[in-house]
Amino acid sequence: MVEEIGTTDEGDLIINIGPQHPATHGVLHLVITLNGETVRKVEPHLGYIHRSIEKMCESLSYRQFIYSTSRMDYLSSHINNHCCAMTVEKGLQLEVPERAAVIRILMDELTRIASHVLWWGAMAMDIGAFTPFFHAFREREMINDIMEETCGARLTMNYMVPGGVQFDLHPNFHRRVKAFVKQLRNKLPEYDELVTHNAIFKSRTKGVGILSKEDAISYGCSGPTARASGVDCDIRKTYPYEGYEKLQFEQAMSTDGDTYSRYLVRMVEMRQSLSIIEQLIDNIPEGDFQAKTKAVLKLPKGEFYSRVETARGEFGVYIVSEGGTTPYRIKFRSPGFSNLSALDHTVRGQKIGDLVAIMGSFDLVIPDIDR
Amino acid sequence: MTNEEIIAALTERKPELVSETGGEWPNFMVAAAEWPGFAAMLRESEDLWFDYLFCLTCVDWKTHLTMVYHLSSTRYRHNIVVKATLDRSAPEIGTVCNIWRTAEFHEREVFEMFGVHFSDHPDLRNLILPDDWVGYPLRKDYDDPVNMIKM
Amino acid sequence: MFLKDYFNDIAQAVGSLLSGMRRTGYYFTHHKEIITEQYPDNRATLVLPERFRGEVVMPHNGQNEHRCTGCTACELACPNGTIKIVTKFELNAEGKRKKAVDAFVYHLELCTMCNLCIQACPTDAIKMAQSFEHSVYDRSQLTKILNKPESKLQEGVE
Amino acid sequence: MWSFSKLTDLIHAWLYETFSPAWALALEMVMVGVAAIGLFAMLGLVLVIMERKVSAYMQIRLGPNRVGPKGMLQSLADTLKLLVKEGMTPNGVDRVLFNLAPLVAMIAAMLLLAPIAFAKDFQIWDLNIGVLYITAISSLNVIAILMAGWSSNNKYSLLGAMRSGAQIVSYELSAGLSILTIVVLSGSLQISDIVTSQSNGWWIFKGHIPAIIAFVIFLIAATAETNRAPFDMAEAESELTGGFHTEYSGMKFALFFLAEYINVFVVCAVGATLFLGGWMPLHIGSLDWFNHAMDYIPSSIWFFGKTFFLIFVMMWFRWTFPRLRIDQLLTLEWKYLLPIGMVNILLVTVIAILKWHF
Repeated sequence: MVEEIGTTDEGDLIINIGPQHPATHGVLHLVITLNGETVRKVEPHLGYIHRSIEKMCESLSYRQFIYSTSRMDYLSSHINNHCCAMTVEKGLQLEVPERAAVIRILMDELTRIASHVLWWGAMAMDIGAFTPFFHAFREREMINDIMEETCGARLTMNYMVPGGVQFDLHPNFHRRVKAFVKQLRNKLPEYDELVTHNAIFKSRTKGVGILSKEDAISYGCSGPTARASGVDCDIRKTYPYEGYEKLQFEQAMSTDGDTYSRYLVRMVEMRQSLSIIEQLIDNIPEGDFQAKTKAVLKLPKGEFYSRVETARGEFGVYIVSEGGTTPYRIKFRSPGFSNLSALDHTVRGQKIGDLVAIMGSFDLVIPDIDR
Repeated sequence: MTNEEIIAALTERKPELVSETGGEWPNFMVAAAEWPGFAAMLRESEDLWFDYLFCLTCVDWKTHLTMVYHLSSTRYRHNIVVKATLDRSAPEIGTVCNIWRTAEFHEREVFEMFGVHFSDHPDLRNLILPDDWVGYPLRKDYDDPVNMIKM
Repeated sequence: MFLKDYFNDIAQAVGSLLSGMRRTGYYFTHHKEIITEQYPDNRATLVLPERFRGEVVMPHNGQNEHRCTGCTACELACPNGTIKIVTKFELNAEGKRKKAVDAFVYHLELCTMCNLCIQACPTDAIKMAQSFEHSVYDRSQLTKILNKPESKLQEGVE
Repeated sequence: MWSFSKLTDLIHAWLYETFSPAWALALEMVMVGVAAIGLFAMLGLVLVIMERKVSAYMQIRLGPNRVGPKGMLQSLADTLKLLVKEGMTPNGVDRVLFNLAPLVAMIAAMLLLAPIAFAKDFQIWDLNIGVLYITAISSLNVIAILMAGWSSNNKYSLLGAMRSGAQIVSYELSAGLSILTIVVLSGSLQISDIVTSQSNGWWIFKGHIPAIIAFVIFLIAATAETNRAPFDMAEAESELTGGFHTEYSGMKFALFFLAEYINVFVVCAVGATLFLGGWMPLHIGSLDWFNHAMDYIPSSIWFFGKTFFLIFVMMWFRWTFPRLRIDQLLTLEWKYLLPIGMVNILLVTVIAILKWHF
């Protein structure tokens, strides 16, 4: 039940933040209990954008269901698609050509940067600075253009298919990615000037919304949210997939667990992703971009699970197959859902302005939570 | 620990445990009544230390429901899958949200989508669906009255 | 000591704020950096990449012929039921009854541009167009019939 | 040198010749009122388009560019839109207070114009306690905000209004203290006296470092008093959606909006008058040829130039900085600005007594 709008017995104010609210970046509905400016309790009400993709996928074939996962975490749609394709390949015991694997990693990392860049702008906007948002879109636009050229769409690409990728890279891809890497490397210090080193931003985020390591694990947090608390949970490192084990990169970590360290972890991650791209862009192996597959895919009876690291954390696909052409049951383990469950614990006792900052630092994408 | 070692360590503690292999990770079937105690053991044992519940879901097999718990250890990096079979007409299992707090939300989701009742859950009500929703959408016999594609 | 920290704090804070202001001041004075695309005005010069997926179209050649045999592979491949193919039977040159496409119904309002139909098509009869301005006042206008009236199957396409 | 005083004297003399003194005074008041409202409307339009353009260029975009040449008529179009919108009063609000609040905000902003010297000898009312009058009237603004927040019967509005109350009341101290430094230096509360005291150099140059510190504090406090980012606690749209004006729409919202910009103009005008010499051209000591050259620029241009420079700086703040949290806002005031301001005024007093200033 949504509480009667009013006050609690102790005289605390109950406020509905959302489903339409500038701070929620979507249709998240939070019922918060306020004592003055201090937040006593946060209770999320979900489902405003629930489409039951899991049920839909039960009637879609193994080729068809991948596109729908782009609509979950729309900011890391490539990575979601990647995970689905990987699960199907695991079931089919299909070997992905080397070229396809490299293309996949390149696309994943570009998506991760696009997502983090957008998050950076949105986080600054949550805290009240508008200008970074537009600066962030400048760089994100370059990635979108690259995606548009190679994949044919800007946001929901559906580029990954079981066995590889849909098309080969566009001839311009190499040049454009190089230009983008150069541009972002130049602009990252500007980002720092505008936001990271800003005294107001620091005072708003340092020591705010501390999530301890134990709590982060217990709440099932993943991705930068958990890594800021000192949990080494980068799936790319801990359970490497698709050749990430061959690459040189660091797991962005921090131990403070506050909003500022969650911010810093993502900033470091952008630089790490850039270095991954730089390692791969000149070494894309020649060969097929797609393995030969049958027209109709049938997974053997059994259960298949694969996990990837999206921009928000650990994304998992759990397929239960009965041997048919469609999955019997499919479950998407979305990072946002678990991260959101830690929100209440993190926010209690903080100010209402901190709630917005903490939500921003969790980087919640609502369709990812609702599915 | 490798999969075999996990199976050995667990069957040593609970000889009646049914294990399945063949998948990527070891699978164990537990009785629904034993699950909270078993879960606490998995979480607390120093050599197992399954502190990370990364996936909690349910599968409707038309004759029965199966709860599926994917567990992982952030210390040892090993994973297991634990399953519990539930009666379809009155599914009930103990909650594990006092062991892994992420289970609170996941169990609420399973509650509304499959109708599984989690005893001792602190706040078992609809999370995603509206409060007055009738039916359990992810069960196989649920028919959506408004189906865009069929229309 | 306390006073020194106090003033150090202030100096550092002011310094960081000033560097931020220098950055915005730079962009304020450098109008070359502006990235606004004046969309409806630049329509004529707007070039979309050839792979961009805007809608499904069926190319016809000069003799009003298309390549669609009505095999329904695309209909089966579509995850959303976007495509409905209505077939009819035609007599071909040898007088045999042959299946042919009567209406290729395409529901743009249901389409997610996933490209699966294009990949499924064995005769390359359909492709993705780069048009993206699809807004109309009535939803029914989004349901399109892709084969032109009186169009025929191109010779030699099986 | 030509000045507005000739024009005003002419009108004044003509009125008193033609009408009886009572009628002449009444007519003068009407003229002043019309002029003030006209100035208001103009300022609103100019400042809104200025803000939008400044923010656009800082955010690497073009800003409004469709209505009129380079989009300069955009704010006129917006005003027209707001005028024809329905003046909605939601159910459940306190109707009287709800409708009164925008008017109070507007009137408080209007009253502030009285003692400001727009050009040489061009002032509505040169009262002898001009500075005190401005500090007193500018606190009225908070009443309008509290009224709006309370009467809206909306929790966001209430929170915004309460924040604004705490904020304006505390920042008035700092603003007052920094204004006081100039009063101490010039020895007068009258605006015209303060301006003429800067005929050999502006106070920001003559008053050594304490005057500069006072100026910076004044700028911060003024930004806070007008509820502008980074101190826009009362609105804080990412937290409180719209703050105290969440429930307002149409012309009532426009009045709040306009009052905010007029307040910005007034505090910047006060800052320009006190620290940057008001309409007084840039004079350097007894460097006569330079001073004469400067005198050729009309005094009204000097005044508006300085004021708009300060407004630009405030916009620069707004589009660069994140927002402070409410407790940090108060910390900044009580732990930093107020102690510094108090020490500063002590220094200024010493300087003034020992005549160390130029």
